[in-house]
Amino acid sequence: MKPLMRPYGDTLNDGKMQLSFTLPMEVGPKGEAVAKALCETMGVADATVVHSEALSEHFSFYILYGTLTHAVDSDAVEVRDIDTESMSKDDIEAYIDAHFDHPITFIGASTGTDAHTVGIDAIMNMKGFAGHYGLERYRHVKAINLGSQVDNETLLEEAIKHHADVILISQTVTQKDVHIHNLTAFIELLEAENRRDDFLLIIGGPRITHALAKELGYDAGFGPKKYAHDVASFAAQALVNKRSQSKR
Amino acid sequence: MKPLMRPYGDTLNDGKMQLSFTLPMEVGPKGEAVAKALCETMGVADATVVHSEALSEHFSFYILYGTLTHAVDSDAVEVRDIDTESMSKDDIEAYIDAHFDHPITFIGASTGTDAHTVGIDAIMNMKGFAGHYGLERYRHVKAINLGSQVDNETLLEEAIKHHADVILISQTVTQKDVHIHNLTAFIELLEAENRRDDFLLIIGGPRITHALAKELGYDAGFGPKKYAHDVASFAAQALVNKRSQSKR
Amino acid sequence: MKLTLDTHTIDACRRDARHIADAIKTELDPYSTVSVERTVLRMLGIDGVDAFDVPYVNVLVDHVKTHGDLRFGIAHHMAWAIARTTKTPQTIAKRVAEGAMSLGDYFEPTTPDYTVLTPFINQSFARIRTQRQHRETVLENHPAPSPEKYVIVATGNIHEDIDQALSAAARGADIIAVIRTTGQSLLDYVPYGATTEGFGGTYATQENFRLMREALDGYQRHHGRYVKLVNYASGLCMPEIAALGALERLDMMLNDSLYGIIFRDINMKRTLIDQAFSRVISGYAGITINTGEDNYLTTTDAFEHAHTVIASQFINERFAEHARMPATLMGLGHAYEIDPSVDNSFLYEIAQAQLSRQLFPDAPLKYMPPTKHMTGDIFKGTVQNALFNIACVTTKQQIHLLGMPTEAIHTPFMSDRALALANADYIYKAFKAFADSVDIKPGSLIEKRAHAVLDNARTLLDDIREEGLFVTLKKGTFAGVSRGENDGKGLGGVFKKHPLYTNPIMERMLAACEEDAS
Amino acid sequence: MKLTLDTHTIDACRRDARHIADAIKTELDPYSTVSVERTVLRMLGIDGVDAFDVPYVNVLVDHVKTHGDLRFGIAHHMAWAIARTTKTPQTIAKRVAEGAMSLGDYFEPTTPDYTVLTPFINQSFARIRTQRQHRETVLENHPAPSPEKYVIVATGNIHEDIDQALSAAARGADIIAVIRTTGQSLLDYVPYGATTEGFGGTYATQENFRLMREALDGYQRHHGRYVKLVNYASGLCMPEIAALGALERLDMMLNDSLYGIIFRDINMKRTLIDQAFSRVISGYAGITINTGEDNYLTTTDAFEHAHTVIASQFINERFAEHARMPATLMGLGHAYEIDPSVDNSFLYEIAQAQLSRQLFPDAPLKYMPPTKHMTGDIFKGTVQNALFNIACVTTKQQIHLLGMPTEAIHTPFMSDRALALANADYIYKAFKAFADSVDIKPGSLIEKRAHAVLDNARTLLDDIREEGLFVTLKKGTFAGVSRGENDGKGLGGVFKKHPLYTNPIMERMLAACEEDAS
Ligand code: B12
Ligand code: B12
Ligand SMILES: Cc1ncc(COP(=O)(O)O)c(C=O)c1O
Ligand SMILES: Cc1ncc(COP(=O)(O)O)c(C=O)c1O
Repeated sequence: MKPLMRPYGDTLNDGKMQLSFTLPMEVGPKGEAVAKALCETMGVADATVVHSEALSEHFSFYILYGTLTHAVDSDAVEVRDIDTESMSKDDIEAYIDAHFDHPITFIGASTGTDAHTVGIDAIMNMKGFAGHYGLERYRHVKAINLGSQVDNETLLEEAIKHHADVILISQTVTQKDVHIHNLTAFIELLEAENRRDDFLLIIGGPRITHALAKELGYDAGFGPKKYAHDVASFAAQALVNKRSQSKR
Repeated sequence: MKPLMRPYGDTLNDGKMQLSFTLPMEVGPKGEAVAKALCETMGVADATVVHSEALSEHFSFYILYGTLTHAVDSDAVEVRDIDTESMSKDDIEAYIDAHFDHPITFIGASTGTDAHTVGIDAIMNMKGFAGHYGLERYRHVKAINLGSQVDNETLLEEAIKHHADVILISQTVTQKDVHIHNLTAFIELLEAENRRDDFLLIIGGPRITHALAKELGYDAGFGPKKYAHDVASFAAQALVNKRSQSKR
Repeated sequence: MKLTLDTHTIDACRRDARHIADAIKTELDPYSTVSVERTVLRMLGIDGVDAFDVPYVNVLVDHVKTHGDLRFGIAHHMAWAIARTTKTPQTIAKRVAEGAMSLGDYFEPTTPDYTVLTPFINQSFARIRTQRQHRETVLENHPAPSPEKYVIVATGNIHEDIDQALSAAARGADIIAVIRTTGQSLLDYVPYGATTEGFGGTYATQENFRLMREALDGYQRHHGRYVKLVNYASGLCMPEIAALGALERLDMMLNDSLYGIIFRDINMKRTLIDQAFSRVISGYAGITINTGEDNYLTTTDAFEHAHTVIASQFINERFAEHARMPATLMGLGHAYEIDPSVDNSFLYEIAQAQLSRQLFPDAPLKYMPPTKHMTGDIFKGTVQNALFNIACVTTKQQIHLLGMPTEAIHTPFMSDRALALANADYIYKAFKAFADSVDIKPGSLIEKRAHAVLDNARTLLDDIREEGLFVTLKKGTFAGVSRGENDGKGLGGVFKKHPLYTNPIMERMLAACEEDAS
Repeated sequence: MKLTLDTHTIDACRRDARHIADAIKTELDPYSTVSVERTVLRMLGIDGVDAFDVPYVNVLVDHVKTHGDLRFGIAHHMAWAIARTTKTPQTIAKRVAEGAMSLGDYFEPTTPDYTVLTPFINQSFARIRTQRQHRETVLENHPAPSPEKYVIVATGNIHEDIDQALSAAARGADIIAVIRTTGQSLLDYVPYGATTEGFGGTYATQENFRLMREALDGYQRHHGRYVKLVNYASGLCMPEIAALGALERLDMMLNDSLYGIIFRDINMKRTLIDQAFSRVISGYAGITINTGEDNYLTTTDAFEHAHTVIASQFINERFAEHARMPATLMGLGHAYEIDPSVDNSFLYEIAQAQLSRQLFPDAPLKYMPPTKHMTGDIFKGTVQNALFNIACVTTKQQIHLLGMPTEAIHTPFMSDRALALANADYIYKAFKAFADSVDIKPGSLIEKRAHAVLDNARTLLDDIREEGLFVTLKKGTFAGVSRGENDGKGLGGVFKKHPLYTNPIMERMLAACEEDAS
């Protein structure tokens, strides 16, 4: 039997789900009808408008419950996640000790016009975040945090100057996909300078996923609830793999 | 230009919407991937899981935001709403005075095993609801409220006994579509007894819409925020129409 | 946090309530009901249904109506039959059902030797005692917190209910109530076996009780924490269900005749008699009862009718005392139901909740969430529930029925319950020492409101004492619903007892409670 | 509701703060900045951009750097040029931009006849006064409520912003803030015209100010209610934007050098000098400033760093006093940012909010919602915001920044704002008289916490007084961020004034403020 997955309310496979959205039209029976019609286009049957309200004369808000008629075969769904195992700080230090004869250098920044530093600091600074020490506190690791509002050119220059092994980029503001533009521009810059293979490239932020990172041409991406040890585990192992591949 | 409607977040036609549902599987990257895959089946692009949590070992909950790629032509969306105009109590009384030589008799009940009376009371009792007097207080109206837990057979008997013009049915419990079964059974009963055309049939309740009423073979349906005057307006006018049609 | 309350007024309320409830007791003590008799049979160990799915206990009582004399009580008939046939009650039931035997053949209009029942009664009592002890032992190791988070499951299918309950337990629920299907309260029998077909709730059957208890005990074995189970000793089978709950270790029972009278149109005499026995059983089994005053406020205006809740709580307290229940088992009900569009709604709610708290200091009050003014706006509903949760911890309520964001939409989905539990947990944490950090100002709106509600409750109780509870119910004082003494369902099941009538179960339980108390 | 606070400690804090801010003033008074000079030009009526979209005010100041002597001040140069050419400032600007004229040609190192500037200054001042009067008249007829509901718009497109703002107004918002695009604060010029391309906010331009003000005035004309408009007098163009806001009748300005220093890495001397002028302008225009202490708590732990907020508020108060601002224009910032997983978080928040309230009784405090601990769980977020709203009304804050359920997800959608407004309205209603109905118990956790925070603030202010604010900023005391005196952006724009330097705008405004005050 295929593990077909559908939403669940209180009876297996009942397909129940909740939706909410705004429509650029006056509130009223017409708006409700349009809201339900949109649900139909989505395969949401028997949609009920449980709440509607005017946001202004020209906009209205709807909350609906309905029954999703679609299902997905969960076996067929690909999970694009970091495949290296996450180690503890001690184990990572031991691993680096065993596999490297020099400390690993991480250089990091919150780039573009993004002034959010808490995310990159969480990964890099001594103190770390939520009880997980940051890279600065790791033995055999050199962590250089350039702070925020760093442009792509400066980041690359500094990375070259410090012989960085790993570049860490944080992006928090995502409105109008500004992070995508910014991250794409950095890859293009590296390629233009023929530097793509000199570094392990890791990105992170609240809306970053590993899948997105791979799509954009980065080596890994980390989102919320990921900490320094996750990043360091990946980086150390990926550097070893990279070395062994380039040797072949 | 066609008035194509799409959800709206902060830029016209951006298609932004919010969804939430439970999946019958463990929380984790796989669950998130399935949640996003379900969004794809719905035409919701770039779905982001903004929150996920375990509800138990075998169930997990997801909140997502995404971009609906579908749109609907709002001109093509049919609104099935009561088409008679809603009058005030005074106007209704005058209207009945002018068009009828006997008071209109309404008989109402909350039927089946449904014990909710507040809805039917809101329409029928003196006091009414939310500042709108109920039918009992209308001149030229006779209002008989049978209360709740009334079975279909009893309701029909009483309606015949009192020469009711209008039958009012309230249905509040809707789990597993119990209201649909119950309302369908009443229509079947009327047809079996050849009584369908003897009454105007009106239903109401929190999940009742006019569209649903028509589908089930009733003359009208009233949901939340509808009061006695809405019902009486419809009934009086519909009775006049019915009479003039049967005369022809 | 404390209100200054007039103790004279409080005493007067208690005096009135005593008078009101005692008058009902005196009036109804000469009567019994078919459901009381069926309960006696269940406590004699009779279980199962006949070929038409009619429970044996119904078969027997109906049988006695025609072939015996029910006025003497079912125990009387059974004692004679057992004495004469030396068969077990269960065998007798089966044989009667098969038409192979008639109790009329053994009936005598003289006092039988009731000791023939003792071994069977002992067995049931032992089981109930064991269940009670098990509960007490487990709770001693893992004491119940305060407040206790109470959520409902209501899928209509006991197996889905179990999934939902286990998820709720995993998310921290302390109490699970299995809501009953819409039609059940008017059934004059208890359905049998595991069921999967309810609307707005799941049938209350002994097997469903057992299955859910087993699932929750499984949770307890894994996680140490005891999760309480609730059902409804209400409707036409009130005492039978109390008995089944006692046998299957339910921990709480919704149990309030006034609810049945008002909201299910059950005859008042019938259900008051049934209630008296059901409370004795629950008291004996250490089961907390929950009363239904909250429902008055879901039906009428909560601000105007606040005092009817207090008056009814006093009456319910006295009814529970008749059953020798300790205050610690009296989960008197009230609710957070004032229209959110009213200015200062939160202050009035605090006044009411704190008033109930102080009037019944030892009772584990059952505090119901906003329901009536919940709408499809699940975000506003989330805030309504948060305020309710704050009122709950600020006034130190015990049984905390969690509000669902989707209250106005559907019986709870699994996720609704999780959101409700998270809401409550967050409030408990954020407001931990709040009740001990603020005082109600003398002369403030909160205090004034509490005084007004108490005064009105007293006036109402004076009136009820004057006119009698039956007249009050006719006047529609509670929930705006009027019910006549001889109206409603189930009156046919009430009968006058013969002078020789005995209910040995009730007697033994009351004796045991007296003993426990002394 | 009131806390008992030690007045000696409070006095000591004020003494320290005065010392700290006065020392900065003494140190920086000999300096001016390019942005201050550009602001002077704007107040002379210069507007517009050159062929490369460079604002004329930038062109002129850059021009003077090479062709004149900026140490004398731009007014000095303009006075000479006007006196000699009898052209208007705007014409001069245009001609310089076209390369058709050089201010160097008219420059003299002696005091010019500044009265040639008076007609132009008069025009700007009159416009600002008219704007101020208009605001005051409208608000007299429809006084602002308390608290005032403040929401942000941040689509990046001024036209979409207007749609969003009008919806917010329709749903009851009292104040609309247009958030700025991520890059703007580091631009050393003010962009020009209506803009549609920002990220996480919309460019602050004079035209955007005008468009939004016009839309909100339209709302006011239809509905009577005045909706206040907010932008950011911060970043490298701080005083220029203050001037534009004064001309276009903004009602509030985020304005806090400490924010720029810490969170935008702007050089501290640069922005403190800019701030001094910008506050004078805002004070003159009757514009309320909002300070940014709340941001310390979004970046570090709100429980541990609570006292840094209080200390900074005292310092900011003194900086505002330098500008002759009345307390009624000092929207000192603070926030509800304690981790919701902490026990008694609500009590600590109440302690902090009430402390700020009592320390600055006449200031319209700006109270920021939970942001840091908001997650994608929009239902939990709704509860977090409800608690914040309760804290706001319970401690009687004035400027109530509403929390968005989607704070952790995106800049607000139109519906998010509506939900936030409904949440606040409901709480205002439900808790209307709450603050007046309860008292904080002496010795309670709330009181103890307030005392501890105040004591710590005092110790910190003692230390800052000892070491100087620049050293404190280097130590990373605020928000855990360390900044050096000569680091950060914009230091190049700071210059030492010549003894003959004059800023006639600043002088006249200060004089007018003195007069108003007396
Ligand atoms: C704190 C905060 C600020 C502070 C930042 C202080 C500082 N020094 O960083 C201040 C107040 C300065 C600020 C300003 C602004 N903010 Co802000 N801010 C936030 C807030 C409240 C919390 C962010 C945070 O610190 N999270 C905690 C960290 C630890 O989480 P994190 O970043 O996700 O990091 C974790 C992972 O993602 C990962 N990670 C992150 N980076 C990296 C990098 C690598 C290499 C790796 C491996 C991992 C990794 O590891 C971390 C630990 O698990 C959020 C709202 C929210 N609750 O999320 C808004 C928010 C991020 N801000 C927002 C905006 C718009 C702004 C402004 C642009 C507003 C304005 N126009 O003025 C300005 C920024 C201007 C600019 N130039 O950037 C928006 C962004 C909207 C969007 N999606 O585009 C948010 C979501 C608020 C909102 N709803 O509008 N902000
Ligand atoms: C009050 C209430 C009760 C009271 C009812 C008291 C009474 N005398 O009616 C009590 C406490 C008794 C009760 C019991 C139960 N309830 Co109830 N109850 C509610 C509650 C809180 C409010 C309903 C209400 O009164 N609304 C106010 C009225 C005025 O609104 P309305 O019915 O929509 O009526 C308006 C319109 O719909 C229309 N209208 C209604 N009827 C008609 C008829 C006609 C002809 C016309 C023209 C118009 C019309 O006009 C009215 C005015 O605008 C709702 C939750 C909620 N907030 O909605 C749950 C709710 C309806 N109850 C529910 C349930 C499940 C039950 C029980 C079955 C639970 C149980 N198993 O014990 C029992 C009922 C048992 C039974 N046999 O029916 C569910 C139903 C779920 C579902 N969708 O299937 C709800 C939604 C709660 C929940 N989320 O679980 N309930
Ligand atoms: C006290 C009380 N009893 C009983 C019920 C409902 O149970 P039933 O109708 O199944 O008897 C309720 C419902 O809320 C109740 O509050
Ligand atoms: C006091 C203060 N100033 C300024 C800003 C941001 O403005 P900008 O970065 O556009 O200067 C903020 C943001 O929250 C603030 O709190």
